Amino acid sequence: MTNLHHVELGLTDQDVLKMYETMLLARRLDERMWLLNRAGKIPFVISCQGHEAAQVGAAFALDPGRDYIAPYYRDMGVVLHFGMTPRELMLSAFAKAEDPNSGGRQMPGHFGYKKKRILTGSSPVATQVPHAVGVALAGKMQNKDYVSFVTLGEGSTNQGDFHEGANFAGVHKLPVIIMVENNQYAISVPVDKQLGGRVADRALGYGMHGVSVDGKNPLAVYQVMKEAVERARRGEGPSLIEAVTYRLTSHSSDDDDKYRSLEEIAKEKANDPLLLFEKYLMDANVATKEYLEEMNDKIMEIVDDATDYAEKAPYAPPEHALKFVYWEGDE
Amino acid sequence: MTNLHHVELGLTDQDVLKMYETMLLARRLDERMWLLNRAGKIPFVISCQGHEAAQVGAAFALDPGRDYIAPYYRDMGVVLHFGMTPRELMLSAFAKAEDPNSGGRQMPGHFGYKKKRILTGSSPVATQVPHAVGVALAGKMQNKDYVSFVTLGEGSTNQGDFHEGANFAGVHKLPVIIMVENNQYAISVPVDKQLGGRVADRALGYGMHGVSVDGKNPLAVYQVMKEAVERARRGEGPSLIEAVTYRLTSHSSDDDDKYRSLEEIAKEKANDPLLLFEKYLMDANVATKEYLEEMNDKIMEIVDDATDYAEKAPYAPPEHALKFVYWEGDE
Amino acid sequence: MAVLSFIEAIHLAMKEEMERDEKVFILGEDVGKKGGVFKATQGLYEQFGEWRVLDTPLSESAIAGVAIGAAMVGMRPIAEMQFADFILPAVNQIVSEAAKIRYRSNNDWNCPIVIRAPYGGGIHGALYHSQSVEALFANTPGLKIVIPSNPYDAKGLLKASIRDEDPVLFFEHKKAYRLIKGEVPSDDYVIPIGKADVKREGNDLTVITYGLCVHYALQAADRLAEDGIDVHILDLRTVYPLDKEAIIEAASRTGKVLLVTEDNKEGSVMSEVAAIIAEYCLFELDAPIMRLAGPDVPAMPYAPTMERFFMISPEKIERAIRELAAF
Amino acid sequence: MAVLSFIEAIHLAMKEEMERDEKVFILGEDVGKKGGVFKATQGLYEQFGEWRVLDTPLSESAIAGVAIGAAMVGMRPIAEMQFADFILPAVNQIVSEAAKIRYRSNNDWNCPIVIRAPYGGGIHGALYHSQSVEALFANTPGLKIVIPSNPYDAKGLLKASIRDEDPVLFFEHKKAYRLIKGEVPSDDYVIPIGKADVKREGNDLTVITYGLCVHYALQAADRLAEDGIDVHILDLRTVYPLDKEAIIEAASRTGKVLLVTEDNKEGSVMSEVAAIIAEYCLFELDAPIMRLAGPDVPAMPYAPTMERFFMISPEKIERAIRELAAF
Ligand SMILES: Cc1ncc(C[n+]2csc(CCOP(=O)(O)OP(=O)(O)O)c2C)c(N)n1
Ligand SMILES: Cc1ncc(C[n+]2csc(CCOP(=O)(O)OP(=O)(O)O)c2C)c(N)n1
Ligand SMILES: [Mg+2]
Ligand SMILES: [Mg+2]
Repeated sequence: MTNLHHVELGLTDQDVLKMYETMLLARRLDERMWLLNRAGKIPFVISCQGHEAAQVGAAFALDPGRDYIAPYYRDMGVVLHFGMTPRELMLSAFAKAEDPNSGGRQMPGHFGYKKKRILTGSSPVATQVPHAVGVALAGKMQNKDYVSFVTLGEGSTNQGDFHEGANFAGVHKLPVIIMVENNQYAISVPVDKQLGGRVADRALGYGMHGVSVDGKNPLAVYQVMKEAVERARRGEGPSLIEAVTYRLTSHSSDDDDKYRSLEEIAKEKANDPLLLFEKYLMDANVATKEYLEEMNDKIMEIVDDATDYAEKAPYAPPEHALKFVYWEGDE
Repeated sequence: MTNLHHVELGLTDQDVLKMYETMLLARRLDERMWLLNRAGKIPFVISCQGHEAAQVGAAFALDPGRDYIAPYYRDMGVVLHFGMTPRELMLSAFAKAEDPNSGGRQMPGHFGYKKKRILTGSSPVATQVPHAVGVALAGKMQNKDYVSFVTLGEGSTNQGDFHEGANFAGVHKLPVIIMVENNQYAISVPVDKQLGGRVADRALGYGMHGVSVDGKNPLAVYQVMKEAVERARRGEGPSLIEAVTYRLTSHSSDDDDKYRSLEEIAKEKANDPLLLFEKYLMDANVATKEYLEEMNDKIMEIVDDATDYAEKAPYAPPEHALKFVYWEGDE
Repeated sequence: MAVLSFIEAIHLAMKEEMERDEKVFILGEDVGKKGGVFKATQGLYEQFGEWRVLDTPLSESAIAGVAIGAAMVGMRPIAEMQFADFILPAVNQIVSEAAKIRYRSNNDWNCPIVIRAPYGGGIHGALYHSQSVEALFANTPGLKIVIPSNPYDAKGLLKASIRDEDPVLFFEHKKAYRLIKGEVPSDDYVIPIGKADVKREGNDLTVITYGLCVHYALQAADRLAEDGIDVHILDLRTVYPLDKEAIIEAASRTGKVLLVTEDNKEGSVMSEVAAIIAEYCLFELDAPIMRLAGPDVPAMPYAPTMERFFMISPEKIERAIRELAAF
Repeated sequence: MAVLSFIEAIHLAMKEEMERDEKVFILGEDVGKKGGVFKATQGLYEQFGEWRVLDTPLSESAIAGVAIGAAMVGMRPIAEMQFADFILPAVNQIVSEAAKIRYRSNNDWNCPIVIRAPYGGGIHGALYHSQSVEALFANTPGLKIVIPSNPYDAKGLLKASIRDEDPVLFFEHKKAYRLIKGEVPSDDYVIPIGKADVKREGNDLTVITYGLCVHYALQAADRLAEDGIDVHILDLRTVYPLDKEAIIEAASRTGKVLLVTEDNKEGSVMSEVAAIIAEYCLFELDAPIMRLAGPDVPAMPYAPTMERFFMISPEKIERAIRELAAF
């Protein structure tokens, strides 16, 4: 970790404990999903592990009651901060009817929750970038002061939609923040075979602010996000943030991960953002080891409860597949 | 014009006279097409006027017997240098069967000529960028030393295909040169409403060389192109060249051009690249006014001949519309 | 009642809707200061300002995608694609996103956008300014595809599209823009999406078609009436999802059916119309289902000889009707 | 003769073609070091090196567009789209470019590319890893669309596609990859594109289908044979352009036709098949043309209840055949 201190960033001890708690909750939920997958209980997992610091650090700079988010599939940390509950996430993992994201229609990681200002997402990558820009445009047209926040992976910045959306935001100086979670791989393809240049350097061509930040440090991400949010609210236009981190699991439960060396992964595990932040909290005398262990125990209870609840919940009936193709009247 | 001198660039007097001649030929052909359009003889014109210096300066740095080009609709100067004849261009304007670009199937400006290494082009903008990259990839895979040259307008750099193609070239360090003919407008939309940033600045995000150059000066364009060609042939990868100029006509024969002020156009006409280069040639004692007038007279004869020839040539028969959907056997 | 051209009716519908609801806005290439390359939005930039008639960068996927984002948070965007041919870079946004937003979110989000685009040929537009692209989208549940045939319908259907809670593709035949004129009331009427319309009652033979071809079919029918052939004409108006009942009724009425589209024949909207008839009223038929369509070549060439060869015309329709009538 | 799985046959075809012709190369996401997310290209990176089995950036439009450029100058690219659903960002390159290159250049240029993509559902892929996208392209003259149903055909058709002088979309049902096994000769055979194939001879009723549904239809036919219902099965193999003669012959043979596709019903490839029958052999029919297809909802949901509701199965085919047989 750098020598950033949370108090200098205007964060209280409570704030950073909350950050850590959300990161840990995301991690434990994710780990549970892997267990459920390996036990044959859920068909698919796509993971946030290694991204929690970037996600929670960024989300903390936003206002969940005001701002909109267009998260991508790894963003469990972001949506938890925006109010999605562990039960809701587990309902999605089990594809149950009560899942607020899609009623069990989409794979886990395809977030969406209107009440919580989480745009609905799909699988084709980067399509959410223009959506977030459109949300920002609507805000600017109506003189609203919300910010629109969108994330994607570094490989996904090679899609046309990233370019077209970012440029649109740049031309019209819209209050959009694009955060790229650069975890060094797009499935098996390393970043040097994905991008000719560096992610943050793409900002220049769109006339927007661009910055690369240590994505393993939630405080560093929070700092640049906070500045980006302030610029956006002041009408100074969009920002591109590259949060550099590492993917600690395989790409998904379908990926054998044979394209990376075990040494590389082991080395990166030593820099697990959760461990780093835990150490920071203890070094800064914000929490003791015992306190954090207690927190973990409570979180495990929440994860157990969410798992039980979701496992027992019913699927949508077969014919529900026919519903909601078009408007069917106001509810 | 800057203080560039052609001899310092390794160009002979003959070379720059040839450059001027090609620019003038393009201009005169283009002007004739406008007359034909206004007389109701051809349905459509899209113009090179104002772009000739960029086009011919760039093409001069290439080897027509070796390199491939993927021109866009304004590139009459480029294809003339690559060997398309005035008759062939007029055949295309009149949509006659003998048109080598498309046999009268496509609008003028949709170039293509396999024998002359001119890739076939379409109307949707920027799709040619990945094609040129593919040509370069094929060259690299087969250890050929050709360069692949592709052009487009500045508005068209906002298409996803520009981004995806440029990045692909950057990742694999392919011998592609992308030249953007920035004429300040995409139909009615001025460049500051098109691009958040500057064209040349987009190069950085693709890890490629980027430069902005005076597109009204063929020597300046030749200089940066020559360097780009050398880099490409040395295996040092792609370049992005922004040639800054101005569109001297309306967008096309269908455009009323009411979105620009007459003052602005008048001011730019004083900087017509042809006039500037004419002045350069005389100042540098390469040619006298009389010599250039004679050249113009000869060109007018060529234009007349091309017009007559094309006007008299037959259309393809109606049923020819059914031919060449798929392979029909080797010829 | 004023007589308006097709494009004036389109213009009027947008103007009225923008006056009625300030959430309605237009975005696209050259729609602002220039008023659109066909002048559909002329004057609206001056009336409503640059934010409600927004000139966008040359990026169709962003035009669609930004419209989708704005629609999700309550706006009513009308996105213009300069030519239908140039909707293709936006296919992913339209098919993967707009069409699936309600369904994938289990009715939580929706996406009320209209995408307008001029389609069709016969105007020396060559391969890339002449295409009919509706079939490409006409297998996408979640989308609606509207193609009006006259100014009256154009106004009413465009208003309905703008007020629709789901994404609508709205294709306008560019040759119809100034060619077709008709009476258009100045009041605020809407025509329901999803309903076909009988444009001519007849008893001998049924023509089912849409767009500019309706106009041509009416011309052909007038000539044939002189020879005692009485043609029934159904205008689909919405080509996806199709109005099954109206198709079955129109086909059953005469037992002889000619389907007409300017699109390439194989895999066109008319294939589905034929399939519906073959599924629901096969035994009402007295003749094979005939299709008159563009040839299966990539698109309309520029040269007038080949362009005419491709295009549908009243004469071609007349000839096909005579052939079918003689069956 | 070796018994191979469907995906092994695909793999073998590519390997043999790459050995035969050094102009053949593969490009796509994760095709190199990883060997593809379904392992279709496993081992080829090691055998042929990274330039001939090229891991590309995550950009489908560039994958298609770069392949097109390389093909124009003589290479034989095989582009892999990781899932058929993700071909949509490349639609403009495929429809506006690849399909029109020969035609627009009046036969001067051509574009011999193959685009492979796994399609179809039943594997808990949810909305965006389950779609059938062939209908979207099946109105595009200049393209060919091949969908094999078994390992033998897969090898022969993929080889033919790679050698074809024009662009071919090659869709492989991802559930078939490991489910369907069959004998595959090790010699260098090709199966002609554009020809449908009778997979079972029968006299009572005709099923026309393609892809995984052929396998299901064969299973249904076996069960029905026990009850004395003798089913004729035509495998389209190429779904665009269609093999009209084979369709007419198969439909005429029994007079009762069931068309089966996993795609949404309205506007599917089966609509065109129905239209062909209704146009060319209407009076040979003894029953309406029946279509069994996915429901007209955006795509297959993830939850097993709703996924099963959407998917075609041998049971559903059996039920439909019984119903039609009883007509
Ligand atoms: C348009 C599209 N193409 C391909 C895929 C398949 N796919 C899913 S995730 C992924 C890699 C994404 O990499 P990156 O953007 O770096 O994000 P990460 O998963 O590393 O967080 C791919 C290729 C997809 N979802 N969408
Ligand atoms: C994908 C696509 N969208 C729209 C158009 C219509 N169109 C033709 S040229 C043009 C403007 C191009 O501007 P620019 O790229 O700056 O090139 P210029 O014409 O100024 O040289 C537009 C919008 C098109 N040809 N292709
Ligand atoms: Mg990544
Ligand atoms: Mg321009």
